[in-house]
Amino acid sequence: MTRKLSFSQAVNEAMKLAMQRDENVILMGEDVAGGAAVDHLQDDEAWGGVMGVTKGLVQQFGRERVIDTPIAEAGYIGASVTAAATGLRPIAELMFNDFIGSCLDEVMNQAAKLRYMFGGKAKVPLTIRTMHGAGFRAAAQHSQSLYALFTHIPGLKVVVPSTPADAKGLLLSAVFDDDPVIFFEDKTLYNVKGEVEDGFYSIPIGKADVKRKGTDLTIVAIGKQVHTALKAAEMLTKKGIEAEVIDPRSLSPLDEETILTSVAKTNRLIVIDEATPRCSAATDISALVADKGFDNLDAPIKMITGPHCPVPFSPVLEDLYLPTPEKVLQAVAEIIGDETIVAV
Amino acid sequence: MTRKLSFSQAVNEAMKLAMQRDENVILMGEDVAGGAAVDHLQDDEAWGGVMGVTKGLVQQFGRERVIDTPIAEAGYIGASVTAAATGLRPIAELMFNDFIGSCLDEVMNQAAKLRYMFGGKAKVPLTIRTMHGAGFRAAAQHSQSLYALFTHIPGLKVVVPSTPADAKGLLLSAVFDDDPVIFFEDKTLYNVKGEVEDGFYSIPIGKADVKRKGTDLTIVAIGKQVHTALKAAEMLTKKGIEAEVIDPRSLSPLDEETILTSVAKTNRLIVIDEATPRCSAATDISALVADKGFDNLDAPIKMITGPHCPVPFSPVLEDLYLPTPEKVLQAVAEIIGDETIVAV
Amino acid sequence: MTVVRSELKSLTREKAKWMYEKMCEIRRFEDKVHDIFSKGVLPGFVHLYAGEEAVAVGICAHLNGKDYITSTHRGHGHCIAKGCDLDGMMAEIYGKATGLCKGKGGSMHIADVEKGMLGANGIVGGGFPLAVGAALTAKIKKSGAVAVCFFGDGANNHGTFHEGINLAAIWNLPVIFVAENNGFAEATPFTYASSCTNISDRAAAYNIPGVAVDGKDAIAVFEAAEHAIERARNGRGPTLIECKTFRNYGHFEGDAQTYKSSQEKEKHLNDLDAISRFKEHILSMRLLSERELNDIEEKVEAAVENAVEFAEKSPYPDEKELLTDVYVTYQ
Amino acid sequence: MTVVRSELKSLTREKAKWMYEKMCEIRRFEDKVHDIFSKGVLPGFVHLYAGEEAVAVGICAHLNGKDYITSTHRGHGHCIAKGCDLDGMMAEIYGKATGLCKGKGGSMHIADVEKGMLGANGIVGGGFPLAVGAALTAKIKKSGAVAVCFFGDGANNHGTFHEGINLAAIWNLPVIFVAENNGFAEATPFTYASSCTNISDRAAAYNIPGVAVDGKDAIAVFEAAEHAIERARNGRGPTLIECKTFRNYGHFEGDAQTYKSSQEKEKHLNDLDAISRFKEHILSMRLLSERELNDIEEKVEAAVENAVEFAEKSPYPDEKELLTDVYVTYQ
Ligand SMILES: Cc1ncc(C[n+]2csc(CCOP(=O)(O)OP(=O)(O)O)c2C)c(N)n1
Ligand SMILES: Cc1ncc(C[n+]2csc(CCOP(=O)(O)OP(=O)(O)O)c2C)c(N)n1
Ligand SMILES: [Mg+2]
Ligand SMILES: [Mg+2]
Repeated sequence: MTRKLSFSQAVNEAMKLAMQRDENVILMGEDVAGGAAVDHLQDDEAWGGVMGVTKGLVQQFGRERVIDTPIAEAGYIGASVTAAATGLRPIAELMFNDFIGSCLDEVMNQAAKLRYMFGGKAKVPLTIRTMHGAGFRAAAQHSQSLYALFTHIPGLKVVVPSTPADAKGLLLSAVFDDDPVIFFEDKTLYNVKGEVEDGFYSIPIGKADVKRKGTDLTIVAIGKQVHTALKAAEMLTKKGIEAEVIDPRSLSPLDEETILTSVAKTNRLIVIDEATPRCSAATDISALVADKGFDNLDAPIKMITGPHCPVPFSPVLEDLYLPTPEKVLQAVAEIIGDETIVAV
Repeated sequence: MTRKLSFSQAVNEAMKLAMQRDENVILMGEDVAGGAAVDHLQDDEAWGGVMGVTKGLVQQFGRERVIDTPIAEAGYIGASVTAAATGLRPIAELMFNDFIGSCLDEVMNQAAKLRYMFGGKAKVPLTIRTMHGAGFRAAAQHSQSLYALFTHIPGLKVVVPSTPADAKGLLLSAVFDDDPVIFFEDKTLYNVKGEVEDGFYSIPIGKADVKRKGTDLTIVAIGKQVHTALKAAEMLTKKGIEAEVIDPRSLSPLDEETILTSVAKTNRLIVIDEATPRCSAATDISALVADKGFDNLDAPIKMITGPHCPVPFSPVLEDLYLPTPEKVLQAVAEIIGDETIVAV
Repeated sequence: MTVVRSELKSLTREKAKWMYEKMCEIRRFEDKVHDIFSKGVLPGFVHLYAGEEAVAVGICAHLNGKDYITSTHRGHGHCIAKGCDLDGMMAEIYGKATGLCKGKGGSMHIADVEKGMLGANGIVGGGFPLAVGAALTAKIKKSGAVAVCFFGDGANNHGTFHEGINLAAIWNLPVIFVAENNGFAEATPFTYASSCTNISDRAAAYNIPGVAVDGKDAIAVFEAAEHAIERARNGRGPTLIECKTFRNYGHFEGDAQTYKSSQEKEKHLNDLDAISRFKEHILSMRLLSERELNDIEEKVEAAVENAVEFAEKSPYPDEKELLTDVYVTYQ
Repeated sequence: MTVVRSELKSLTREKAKWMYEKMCEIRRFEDKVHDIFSKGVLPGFVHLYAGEEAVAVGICAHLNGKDYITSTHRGHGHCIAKGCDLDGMMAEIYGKATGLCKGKGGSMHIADVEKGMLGANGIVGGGFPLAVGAALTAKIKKSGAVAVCFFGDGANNHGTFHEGINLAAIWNLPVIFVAENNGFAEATPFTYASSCTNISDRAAAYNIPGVAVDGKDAIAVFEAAEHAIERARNGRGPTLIECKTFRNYGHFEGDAQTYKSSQEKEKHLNDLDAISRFKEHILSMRLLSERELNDIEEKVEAAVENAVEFAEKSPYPDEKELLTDVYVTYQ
């Protein structure tokens, strides 16, 4: 049975189910419960995360398993690495992905590499949930989309869901995956609703989803930008252009096959990625196709990304920062060679 | 006049010249002098860096300007950011680029973004010198080439020189640049010698160098891999194939024009980058050409990179990890469609 | 009530006036931002400093234009105490082109480097190394300046606290580390997250002086700062001052503050209020008259109204601003 | 010479034997690696533990197979004391397929998770959070295990020291933080880089016990560890033990050690040598006989020779190993 849930509720439900299923699953992070050791506070009044995403979990699982941490990302993210390697299955929340600056070592040099450096004699079943994305007027240090950094690092898996249903199924996969997974949640998607199956289900990490079928053009879009792609696709239909929209859902591993198969059919590729453009997921997908899909390409590969600048605070500037359906149409016009598309 | 200098001597000379020219230039890092506050130690016996690259500088400029730091990368790299913003022109050494895990915040969220967040009212004339590269048997946490991470971050400039002469000229540009520059030094290049002009000269950041002219194929190679490219090019000559070898020298900004002009002539591109393959400088350059150079391309763009795994310790495995001229020839064979090339 | 410290010669009439004015400016400014925010006009996250005025003001009363401060996500109070322009601040919070950062930084990144205000900071603990760097410049250039690092009780558990203070200590730098211990980091109590009893106790780990003061008593802060800053200026190195304080509003706007008890809130908003206490104090010391204080209040009221008007009337940044200021020369 | 502590009941004959054997193994192993390295046979960086044996052995004497340790770049001694196989260790240092990590980790990453040895670590300060994580598992699973975090004087200024110890303290975790203060981080003296007088003084910042002991006196370390580990096992939280020690070799192989005075080196290699002192001690306590100790020495000598032979004869890893072990299932 499905119900309409917000992205945030879907993520919450996944954590609840994971914690019910396996007592080794614990949750830790800043204010994931909230109000630790405050006598008068009832658990149902506790924050449950800065955005309320973990609300209710402390009530159900107690403070032994839903653990508030000090503002010490290197400390608790690092601790979650060995907690995982010694028998727990932690979900560690890094409130904003921008805070990776305080704990990159623990993620890049410890979590990602332990297994390899130890010759396969360790596993790190750790999930790091983290918020990303622009559009929240949260300025340069709270608006980045840093999944490219993590995708660059072997040993990590990187998941960027775009819908509540995907978020739930992918998070359940992540938690029960035996490798470290970085799970990205776009803060501007939290209130977006969608149909979500109840009960426990999982969506394999590494499997893209074709969010819309089409024949004339492939659009690969990441996270929230899947919705930009779908809007652009709707607009293009009016011009008789059918775009296929692919949501890779995970960047590492990347479902190369689904992308290459689509481009083999459509012969055109646009990638939408709101992150900054250099050494990005956009260039990664583009380069994949420029190599393995080259013979099927009829046009330059266009990337619609954020610009090479920090995310500005001012709403007027931030709105310019993000990809839009109009920018997609502009790119389509260029590769189809039909300027009238822009006016759709 | 030119003399033969090692890469390490060239870097040392650049620092010396910079410090002579401007008293605001200071150098800080772990053991950059060595033996701080050890009474019996003569300055000429001091380490001068873990690889001896900063040797002699403390003798000449004193411990007020050549400052040993504790093992506190966030602390001293962070301090170098505001030291720069308040009137000095620091060169901060991050011993191995792998240690960025301990100070990414200071680089990504502070150094790179101050100017933008402050509406242009700050400048950060900071140079961070750091060692990178595999082949030293230094294993997973001391062998990475992480320039892609920095290139992804707007506000930073990223320089990766391949020869002593370039290293000197680019480092002098970096130090006198008013933006934060991350300057990469491949530890396996330190003893490699080349002709270096004496005296003060600078090479502009953002200008690629065509290290070899050719007509049949463009190879863009990064850092030490320029030498792999040149070796491959020599081997290809015997087969009548003339490769053009481009050394971008800086990844941010990237000299797009030189690359695109070359591909317009050769119609084929190979990128060599020893870093891991995903969201890398290799994909970045590839994606650039798959967009803006697409119409000139006659073949898939091939990337020769390290594999998607940490750098292994064992010499036999590490040798397999790195790009080689043979791997380049294999790629050329594929895009030229002539298998005999591999046997060159 | 605070005991009158008659020996406090440095608290001159002018100083007292300045302090009262700045405290009122902060309070009025923050109350105003709170109101406007609740109307849904302001974008983004806003963390208000109201309640903690005595800290920023008691410290900055000893600073001059060449001195530096580093701030936090809760930075408006530090900005005002360091002399930032109210109009430019308010415009910044609105995201307007006339903002101190042209609207690009917002509440969490207000800065005025010219005035030695090295920026609010969205990264908890971000300020420690930055204060050290500014002090390093001061030392190397022998400018006589000091650097003040304001930080929260939450930041005191971040690694940069340790690295920054240790650096300042071994290099004997003119830094004053000012803990604003308001008891909570978001919804997490200091007593849960910190293994120390007082933040100032941690100073011993670096062989530097550590003092704890009532951070809602502007005069106590002023006095502690005087010693510490003098010490730093005389080349005797860093000090850690812990100011026990309380924020009047939630962590950010929209926080229901269920983690605070109502008695606690009550007490701090009334009896312990920093501004009333300072006022009583200077009246009882006969430093300023009731009349003078009223004048200040009115002036401040007008200045804040003005700032709002200025901000509201200001234009948004031009589109091209998206791509400027990334580099000194944008490439 | 060390005073005989007759009350030390836990130092049984078996324990003393084990300790002497492990100390000799470490010394012999490291001296051997030094020799081989100087012939240019070994790849990479090697940081030798010789001289510091009393620390690893004095601490690990109280650990069992379920307990955890985290180590450093100078990790051979910790590995041996935690029961890692000499053959597998030596093969690892050679980069051979039979190494504890199949040759993929090397000297800086030797690990044996099964034995609770969570890895040497190329990142200074990397171990603090890792020890906390293992202790968290122990606490949540109520396994009764403790975690020991070995770290150097250099690491004590890294931010992870602060974050890790604070976490262990507030969560009351069974972690023993063991500082190996050998006076230098590479070529930088402890006294320059650290603002504290003793690393153990920093324990007060976390409201945990801190003790400093002569780290070249195995019995002193043994005793301090006994209290701390018992405390941790009984749910009474972390302790910081500082062991003042000295490394016999340079920071890494090839270091001329100009920063050390010759008297200092002399003294440590002779009078203060940890193994001779321990030997004298147990002889004077009549715990073991000269004969028994000789037997141990011979056994150790043979075991190390054997390890070298094993390593040299072992094959290098297969090419396909480059791409295995990246993920549980490689994609
Ligand atoms: C590195 C980092 N971690 C987490 C956060 C999220 N965050 C913002 S403010 C805050 C609480 C800060 O508490 P404190 O230092 O006591 O300052 P206060 O808000 O009480 O003034 C947290 C956790 C952040 N901005 N940066
Ligand atoms: C984060 C980090 N910074 C710097 C280094 C380089 N480095 C390796 S060992 C070392 C000195 C460590 O000193 P200490 O902690 O005292 O340990 P010791 O070598 O004396 O055993 C340094 C600076 C590193 N490996 N990791
Ligand atoms: Mg607080
Ligand atoms: Mg040491």
